[in-house]
Amino acid sequence: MTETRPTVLRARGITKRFGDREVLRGIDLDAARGDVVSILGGSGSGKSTFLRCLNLLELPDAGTIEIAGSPAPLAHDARGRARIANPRALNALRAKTAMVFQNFNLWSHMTVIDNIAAAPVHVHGMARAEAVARAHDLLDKVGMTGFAGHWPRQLSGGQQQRVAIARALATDPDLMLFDEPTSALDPERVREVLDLMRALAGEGRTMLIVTHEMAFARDVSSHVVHVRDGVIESMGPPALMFGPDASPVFRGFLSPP
Amino acid sequence: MAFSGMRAIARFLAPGLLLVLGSCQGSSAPNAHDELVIGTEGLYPPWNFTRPDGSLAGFEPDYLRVLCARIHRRCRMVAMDWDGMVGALLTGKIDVIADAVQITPERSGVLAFGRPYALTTGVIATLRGSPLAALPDGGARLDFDHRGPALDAKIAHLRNGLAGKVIGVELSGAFDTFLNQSLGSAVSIRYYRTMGERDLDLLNGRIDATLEDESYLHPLLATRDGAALVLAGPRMIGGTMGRGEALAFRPKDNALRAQFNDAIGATLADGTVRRLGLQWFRMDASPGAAR
Amino acid sequence: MIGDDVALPVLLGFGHDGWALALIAGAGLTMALSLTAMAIGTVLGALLTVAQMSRRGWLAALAQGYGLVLRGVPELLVVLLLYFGTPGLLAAIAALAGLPAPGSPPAFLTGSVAIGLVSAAYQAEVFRGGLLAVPRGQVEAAIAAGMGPFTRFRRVIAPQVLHHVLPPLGNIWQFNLKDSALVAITGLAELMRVSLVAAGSTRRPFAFFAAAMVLYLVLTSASSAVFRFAEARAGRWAGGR
Amino acid sequence: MMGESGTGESGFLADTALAIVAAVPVTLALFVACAVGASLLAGVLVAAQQGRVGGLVARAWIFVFRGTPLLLQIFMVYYGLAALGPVRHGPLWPAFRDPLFCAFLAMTCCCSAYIAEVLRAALAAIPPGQIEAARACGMARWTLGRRIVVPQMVRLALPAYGNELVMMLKSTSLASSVTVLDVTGVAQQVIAHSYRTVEVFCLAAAVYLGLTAALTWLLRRIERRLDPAGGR
Repeated sequence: MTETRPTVLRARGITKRFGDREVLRGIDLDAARGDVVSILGGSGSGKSTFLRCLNLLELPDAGTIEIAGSPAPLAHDARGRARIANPRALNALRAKTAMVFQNFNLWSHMTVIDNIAAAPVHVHGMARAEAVARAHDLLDKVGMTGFAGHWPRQLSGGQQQRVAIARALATDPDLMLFDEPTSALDPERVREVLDLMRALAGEGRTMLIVTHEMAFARDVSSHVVHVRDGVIESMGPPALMFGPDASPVFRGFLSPP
Repeated sequence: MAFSGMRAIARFLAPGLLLVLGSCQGSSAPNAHDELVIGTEGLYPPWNFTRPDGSLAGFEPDYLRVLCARIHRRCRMVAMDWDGMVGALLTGKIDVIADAVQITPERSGVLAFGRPYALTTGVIATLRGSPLAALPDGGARLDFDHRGPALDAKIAHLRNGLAGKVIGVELSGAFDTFLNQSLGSAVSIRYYRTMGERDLDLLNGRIDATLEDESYLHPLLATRDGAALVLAGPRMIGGTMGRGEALAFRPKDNALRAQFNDAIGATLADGTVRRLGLQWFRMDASPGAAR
Repeated sequence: MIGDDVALPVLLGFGHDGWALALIAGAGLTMALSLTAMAIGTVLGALLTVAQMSRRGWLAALAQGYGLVLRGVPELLVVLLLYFGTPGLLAAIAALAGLPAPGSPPAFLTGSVAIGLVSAAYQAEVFRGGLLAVPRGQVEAAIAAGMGPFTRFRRVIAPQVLHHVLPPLGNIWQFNLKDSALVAITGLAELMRVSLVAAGSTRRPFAFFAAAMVLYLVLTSASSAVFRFAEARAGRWAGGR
Repeated sequence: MMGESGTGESGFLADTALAIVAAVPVTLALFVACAVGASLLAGVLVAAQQGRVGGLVARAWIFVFRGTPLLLQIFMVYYGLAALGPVRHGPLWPAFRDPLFCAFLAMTCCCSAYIAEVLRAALAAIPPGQIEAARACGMARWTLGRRIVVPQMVRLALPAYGNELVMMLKSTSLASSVTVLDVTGVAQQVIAHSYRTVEVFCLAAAVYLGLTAALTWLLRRIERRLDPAGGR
């Protein structure tokens, strides 16, 4: 990764256990501003858990995270269980990231415009009029002009996901996390979301994307990461990862025998 | 997550709840300078009854106004059912009972009675057409404090006359004990919370008779509905039926009782009780009156 | 004396011998009593819900036991027990703290607490159901957006819980309103008590109980209209109901 | 009656417990009679709701009995109806004269309204496809009702119906207000003669708690047996 650009994400030794099962076994990952990192891997490999650890939706059992210069306020109690050391710092950290979920998770009791304006108003204290004006711009940007007053239940999956992306953009995050953003969509709706993500990547957004869309990963990513059994099996630029010199394990993952 | 949010709310609300509970505990502690709370039924005309506007009226509200003025205390009368009144007194809900309470031996074990301010007899009322209207010893006075063969014979008359009948009385009223002890095996007793309910069932014929104070029955018989009723059998006094109506206090409130006794003595002497009796009962019910 | 030889229209009217004002005042007191009971039940029910979902086993068991007892005993007994039991209980608490016996709380408070205690047991169930009905993913989205616990509750959880709990809360309110009639035994002049006093002293039970029924029907149907309106407002996002 | 008979604290409590337990059959008889009566009446109400005139009557019935307190309804039946000439002088007076019958009548009418709502909801919850399927294979109206609708309704209605039964069991305590000597009535009588409130009411509360727990357990068993997926 090019050293001239500032580092947005620095994760070191991320470990996570669910009961006896060790899901993440020490993952290190860096991302610089403008990087688009695709995280690939089989189901149960731990890739989604890793993503959720980065904004502390899951608390890692060990490891350190730093996002845009702010360290994650992780501490451990006497029995070694992770806990939040400082809730204020936690919210500050989360305010620098934004997440797009597989199931969109739009707040169903808010209109489209309120979904987008909620975090700026209630988390960042922006004036409502300004937040709404910006939300309208974002709606235009994601191609949902005219849907401001709709309820989430009135939208198709692809439309909901585009609104969710607008919601994620509303706080102008340093790092965007995408957790399988197209997996819950009908095949004919996948394209509209991927096109939007491609446009975001073109703007220089820093994005971490857990996905199964190989073509997208190859064409859009700056880096591709292959996670297997809770560790990074191989990583590199797509040209390398999808080229003839790729790791045999990753090749096996791409085209199972 | 939802949970932590709820906890935030709970943390916010809990002190307020404690504050409310705390403030209600501090209220209405009876002490010498506070007002006295006097319990009455408000459903026992003409002793005490509730007017449509909710105010209490009758002999006792009038009389207690006089007494409270004499002992220089602020008084407030509250209405409650008789079956809860003794409990309310003993637990401090009220300080005095003024509800035509008969002085009976059973009650004297629990309550401390003041000087009686009225003396009335109990009598049976039944529907005009009922066979009970012809009970023997009509109008004779039975004094249960003077036991003897003559009294036993008259009780036997009564037991035979009422055998198999349904008698309605107020729950834990003075006549409840008498019926239970003297006639319990011969009659079936039905209990009512308030006089009004008992009267309705008597007029409906659901019960055959009631045993009730004459001071209550005389005015009832004078009404249009009450005209269907007649008095029957002897007039009874003393024993478990009590000898006179008095205020009831908590046994430990001796000073308060002494104050009231002085005031009652004074009002008996100056004719106040007689005057109020004539006004409300159309008879002099004071203990000294020769009847 | 009273109530004798007075025509029924006069007895049910607004005049000196009429009980209309007393009945209406009684209906007002019934309303106040039920509202207080409902509020007590909401606060206590919310606390019980928190306790039930607590990770501390004994606390959850305590809340569970409270619900079982209060939902298994007749409301009438709860009212009677509280009415007769609180003065002694308060005196015992005061004695522990070395204070003089505080006497007894007014009938209104005792009655509304009694109904509120029962209401809380039912409301706790409703709140728990409402919380479980909020999709987990939407809460996660709020966390990921950086909302703290209070903002999350205020902006995301509460509005959705409200939508889910309003219909069952409406039912509980109706029960509170009708249970408040039991407080009549404490002598509090709410609607039931006034109609009983009027029926007894005028010996016109049919007329007065019928009048009370009409007033109760007005209260219950007016409040169910209010709830329907509130449900429609709180649930616009959920589509036609 | 009670009161002085016991010797000391334990004697009093034992006497009271005996008197209260002796009243359990009254409470149970009232409950069973009301449960049967109200369920049958609720069935009639639901059937009536299928027609136009009957629907109006049933709706009014449910509106009145769900919208007013049961205590008031009991007073209305016991004192209110008795004040009407046709009732007092009619052929049914021997029944109306009895407080237990009046409590039974008021409770049956009241609970039928609640149960009718439960049944109606269950009826609406039967998937229409199942009825269409039965029609498609030529089932007669009566067979359709007996084989498809009623069994489904019973299963769907049972949890809510069980709640109503528990409510009903608790409501029987209101019969004490019209001189019925059920568990609550006996408890109140003991208190009136002993002035000991808290202990006696706690005993009565324990009896009701036992009764409702037993009923809940029974309902749970029936529910499990009727659950087609369960079996356990």
